[in-house]
Amino acid sequence: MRTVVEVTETVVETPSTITLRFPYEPPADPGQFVMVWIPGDDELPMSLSYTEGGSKGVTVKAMGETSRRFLSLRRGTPIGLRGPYGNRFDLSPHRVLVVGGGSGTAVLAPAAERALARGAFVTVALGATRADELLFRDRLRAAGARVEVATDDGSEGTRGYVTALVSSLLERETFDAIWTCGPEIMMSKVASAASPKGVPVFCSVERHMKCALGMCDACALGPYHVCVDGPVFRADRLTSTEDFARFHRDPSGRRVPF
Amino acid sequence: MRTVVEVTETVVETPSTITLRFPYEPPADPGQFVMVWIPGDDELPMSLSYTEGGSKGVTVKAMGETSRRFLSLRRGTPIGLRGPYGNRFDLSPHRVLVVGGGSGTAVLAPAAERALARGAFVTVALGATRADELLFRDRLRAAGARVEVATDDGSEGTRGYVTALVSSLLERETFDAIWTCGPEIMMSKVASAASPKGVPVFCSVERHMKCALGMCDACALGPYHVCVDGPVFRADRLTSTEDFARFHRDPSGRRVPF
Amino acid sequence: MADLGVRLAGVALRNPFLLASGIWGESGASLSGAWNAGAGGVITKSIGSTPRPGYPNPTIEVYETWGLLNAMGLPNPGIDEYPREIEAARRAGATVIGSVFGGDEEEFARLAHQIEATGVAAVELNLSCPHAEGFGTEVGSEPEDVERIVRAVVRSVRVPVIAKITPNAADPAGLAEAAERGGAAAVSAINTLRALAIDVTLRRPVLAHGLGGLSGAAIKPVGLACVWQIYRRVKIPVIGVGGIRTGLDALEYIMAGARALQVGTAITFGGVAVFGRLNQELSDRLDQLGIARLEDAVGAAHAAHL
Amino acid sequence: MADLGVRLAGVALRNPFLLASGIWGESGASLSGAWNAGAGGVITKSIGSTPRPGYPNPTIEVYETWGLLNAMGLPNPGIDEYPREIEAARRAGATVIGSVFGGDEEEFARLAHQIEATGVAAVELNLSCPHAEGFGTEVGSEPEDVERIVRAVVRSVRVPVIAKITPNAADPAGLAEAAERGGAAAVSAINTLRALAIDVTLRRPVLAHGLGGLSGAAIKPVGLACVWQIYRRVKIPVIGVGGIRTGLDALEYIMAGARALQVGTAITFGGVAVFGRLNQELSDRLDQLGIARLEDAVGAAHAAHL
Ligand SMILES: Cc1cc2nc3c(=O)[nH]c(=O)nc-3n(C[C@H](O)[C@H](O)[C@H](O)COP(=O)(O)OP(=O)(O)OC[C@H]3O[C@@H](n4cnc5c(N)ncnc54)[C@H](O)[C@@H]3O)c2cc1C
Ligand SMILES: Cc1cc2nc3c(=O)[nH]c(=O)nc-3n(C[C@H](O)[C@H](O)[C@H](O)COP(=O)(O)OP(=O)(O)OC[C@H]3O[C@@H](n4cnc5c(N)ncnc54)[C@H](O)[C@@H]3O)c2cc1C
Ligand SMILES: Cc1cc2nc3c(=O)[nH]c(=O)nc-3n(C[C@H](O)[C@H](O)[C@H](O)COP(=O)(O)O)c2cc1C
Ligand SMILES: Cc1cc2nc3c(=O)[nH]c(=O)nc-3n(C[C@H](O)[C@H](O)[C@H](O)COP(=O)(O)O)c2cc1C
Ligand code: FES
Ligand code: FES
Repeated sequence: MRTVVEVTETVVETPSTITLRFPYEPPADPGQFVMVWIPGDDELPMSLSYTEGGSKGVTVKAMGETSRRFLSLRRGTPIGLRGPYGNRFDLSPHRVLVVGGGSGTAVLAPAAERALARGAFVTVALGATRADELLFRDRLRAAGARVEVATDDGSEGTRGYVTALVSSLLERETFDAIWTCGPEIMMSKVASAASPKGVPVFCSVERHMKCALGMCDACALGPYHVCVDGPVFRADRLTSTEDFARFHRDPSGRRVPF
Repeated sequence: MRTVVEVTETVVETPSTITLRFPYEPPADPGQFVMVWIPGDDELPMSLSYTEGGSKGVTVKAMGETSRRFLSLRRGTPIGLRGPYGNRFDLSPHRVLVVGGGSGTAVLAPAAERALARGAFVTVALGATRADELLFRDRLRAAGARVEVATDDGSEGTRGYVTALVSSLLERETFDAIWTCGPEIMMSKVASAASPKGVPVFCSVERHMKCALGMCDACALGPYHVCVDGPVFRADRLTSTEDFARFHRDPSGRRVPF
Repeated sequence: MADLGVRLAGVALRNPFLLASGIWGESGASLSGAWNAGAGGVITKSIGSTPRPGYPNPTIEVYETWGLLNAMGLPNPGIDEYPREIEAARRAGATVIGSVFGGDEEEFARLAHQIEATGVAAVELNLSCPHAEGFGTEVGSEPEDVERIVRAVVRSVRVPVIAKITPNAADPAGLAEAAERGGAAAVSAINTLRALAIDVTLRRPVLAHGLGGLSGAAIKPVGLACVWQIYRRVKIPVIGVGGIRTGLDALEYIMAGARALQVGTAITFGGVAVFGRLNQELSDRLDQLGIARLEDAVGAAHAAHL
Repeated sequence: MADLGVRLAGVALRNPFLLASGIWGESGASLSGAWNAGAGGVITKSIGSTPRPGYPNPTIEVYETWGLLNAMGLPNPGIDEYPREIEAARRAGATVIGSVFGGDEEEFARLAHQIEATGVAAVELNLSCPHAEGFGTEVGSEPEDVERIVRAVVRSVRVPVIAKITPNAADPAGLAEAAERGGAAAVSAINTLRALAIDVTLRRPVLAHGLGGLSGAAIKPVGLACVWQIYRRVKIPVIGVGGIRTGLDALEYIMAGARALQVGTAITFGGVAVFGRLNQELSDRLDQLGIARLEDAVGAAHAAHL
């Protein structure tokens, strides 16, 4: 069930983030993820940041041990792939606000691109610690999105969190949907801001994953298994759980606070 | 892979022969056989004597222990079925001579019927020990075949073996093909008689069977496995083996003379 | 409609289909989900003394629709953390069976005692995981070990004790006999078969742990043989497990001698909705065969074959 | 094109794919047929002292395309009748390995001695049939028995002796070690898994004998695990068998540690033409991976996993 392919291209997107491109034929939609195996190391869930055609890609931010190892992968390195897994973004809304924090933009970029190609009007609120960590700003602009930026240190765009930017956008404009991916605290704030306006928010969430088949329970989030019921959820589904933005489970299944 | 069905009808064909009818949907062609399981007893290969539609049938002659048990089966008795297995008669020839000895006629009757329905001209040479053991004489006449008869005791038709009848038919008439099933000695004589005339002979042969899947080797006949390469063979394929009409194998695989 | 209720070692089950240990078993919400989907009871993930992350990924490999290989490595949050999950499942009304694993009889007895306190209906002992060093088959392959562990647990709890037997043995029925001697109220058979997958491009085993356990349809014939043999050699009830995905599979196990069943891998291929379907299919089968109560079919295939 | 030739315990094989015992093995013509279809060698049906009809039918049950259950019951014409079949195969040029089964070491030794006289390249001992009373696993489940039988046979013949190991054991690699101590030149793993099928309408086992042995794709992960474990514990070569149906399966076994392979059930689903296809597929795979000689791949998956 796994396919081993060689990395065909690596792109350093930010000092801590790399995109790997590889040939992988199974059709995929924006929102879906693959399990990426670094032989001898580990296998991690990664959203597809490139979903079209036979050359797909993932964009990885160095967090812990394994994700850091992605940064040293080179052209020609073999990796194992399975998937795509999970559900997808509903691409039908016309006016979309895309809210990306950190590597979360990886899963949003192909969704925005496909929506734009279908004629949607896409605004992107992009957040990062500082300017050089802004992911896919140029890619999104090139695709025709309006991109607004917030950095923690103010090195580009508004200073502060991207959630402030979202609030002000929601004051000024109307949207049919919000798509967001990033830290759960951020997504939860986006959901709170959008709720009074009645704009539906779709969050792509992350949990520790093992099987990706809805079986092992590693990715349990309230009554859901993120690997099959998600990773994209309407925010109201998440906010009604005790876990969203509060707890996740470590590899042992222990519930730990964020 | 087995289907358990109930016997829906039993017909006593001769003092030693019974036909069982039962519902069995898998499509079948004349020449093919099924494995019939009498629960608690044994499972035997039996040619389909009725191949059309959903109500199929086998016609069994009491020989040894198990086949004798078939005679006591009643309406409603459950039997197990798998198949149909094996190849089929080529029904395209126009003038066909059908040569049946004993229960061998079971497999020939549906072939003759289908050929007749397609407009073929079918002559049947039917042999038995005595008149009341003649199988399917009336069925074949009703289907439009010309039926000639030989009995060992002369109680009907020519006295003597059916092979004599065949020789005289071959003298008087021309045929495009001969289909035969019965004792191998008989089939071998039919083949010898037809060979100088250049009429191709197709024999349906029997060997001890276990798997019916071409795997266990129980039904080996020269280089063939009767269950998958047969049961219908062109006679010249058979006469070139050391086994035909001379040896068969017992259930242990030991080669024993007929 | 046929009556699917069974009594298993004194525990009344609304139907014979239990959630197998290790599938949907880490969180209370999932246990509740399986119960709400129609399971007759739910067995927890096997719980140990301390939190265990399990093996790194890859932990699974899938074979078309007929098999699943896993080496999760018994991940679990440990007995101190886990009671909250059981409580959540019990609040949802579920009949919960607690599964535990240990390295020796004292550890098993202590864990069983602790899990009993959460109000589980029974305790299942994992004597059969084929890929966890120091646990599972390593303590469950010899009859004397099985008997000793079961006896220690039976002494420390009041609820019925179920021994889960490995098929990776010359004589699994002998292990079941040992469990019976030790005082087990029931045995479950089977756990997964020791198995392996290789990736030829990478020239290495696929699973991080190397060896794993095979489950799913492929092992049904093996599970049936174990249940068949065990049924002939013990008096305590047998819980059939291994490759059950249809009502027909279920009835085969019942007729081979199982009084209750566990379902694991089928959930991978169809979600917990499989419980509703299994109940329906089993009930239809029984109706077709004119069997009014499931309990009447237990061991039925032995009568023809003495 | 990659070189598929292998040396196995001193016997040169043109390719690693041997016809497994019990399939196409009763008649010399069939053995020849498998050889002509491209097998690297053919193993005879397991032969005993006297003619045995085997069990009554039903003797087999098929599971879709992933499994086959059989209880043939070791039918064979007996050692006095069988040499003519071997001779026929040898006349066709086949490399023939003679398989024998017995109830004790004397019977094994005598049979091996008799079959050696037919000019076989090696003798395989069936210590592993899971459904023949008094034979197979019943004499092959304990290391001491395996060692004793192998030793007796090794003393009575000059050709290499291959011990065929059962997977129905807690520690199959321990049985392989015992065979090595007894002087075996190689071990084959695995024979079939003990298994059962039930017919619910008839409320009885499907096979006349009840228990049978499972083969085919379903057992490949189990066979791979056995070969993997055995390779790490013995020095003699291992012959991989169980569920091989593609060149990929073959290479998995090779990398797990097998030096030669056996193919049985795949013939049920595709005839002996499978040998030609397997040679082609294996050779293509090796070419793709840049492996020039099959022998270079033997055990390759162990390097990454020490
Ligand atoms: C559906 C999904 C999509 C994802 N997409 C992306 C993406 O596009 N880009 C990206 O950079 N990251 C993505 N992640 C996160 C990624 O899988 C890792 O969690 C992250 O890279 C940290 O891994 P690590 O092993 O380096 O961290 P560690 O230092 O080992 O751990 C840091 C955190 O990562 C978590 N983690 C470790 N292993 C896993 C695992 N198997 N599954 C989930 N979390 C794990 C740990 O629980 C811990 O909270 C995604 C996660 C999920 C569930
Ligand atoms: C393809 C095929 C089609 C057949 N079609 C018919 C048919 O339409 N009508 C009919 O009456 N008979 C048919 N037979 C013969 C039938 O299968 C039995 O061989 C026969 O009924 C005698 O069985 P028994 O067990 O009563 O005889 P036994 O007394 O047990 O043995 C008598 C002979 O039957 C043979 N026999 C026993 N078991 C089997 C078996 N599993 N496979 C083959 N031979 C066996 C024995 O080897 C022996 O030579 C067919 C056989 C084959 C191979
Ligand atoms: C992913 C996975 C994890 C498992 N974990 C456990 C476990 O923790 N304890 C246990 O006793 N059995 C465990 N098992 C074994 C199952 O409970 C069951 O015995 C086996 O999978 C066979 O049933 P199935 O074919 O229905 O899956 C696990 C099985 C799988 C597939
Ligand atoms: C019908 C059948 C008969 C068999 N007979 C024998 C036998 O006589 N001796 C033996 O050692 N193994 C016998 N086996 C086992 C096979 O040789 C082989 O070990 C097993 O089937 C696994 O390989 P496979 O999956 O390729 O079939 C038999 C297997 C089958 C399916
Ligand atoms: S990762 Fe196993 S259930 Fe989601
Ligand atoms: S009956 Fe088994 S090969 Fe023909």
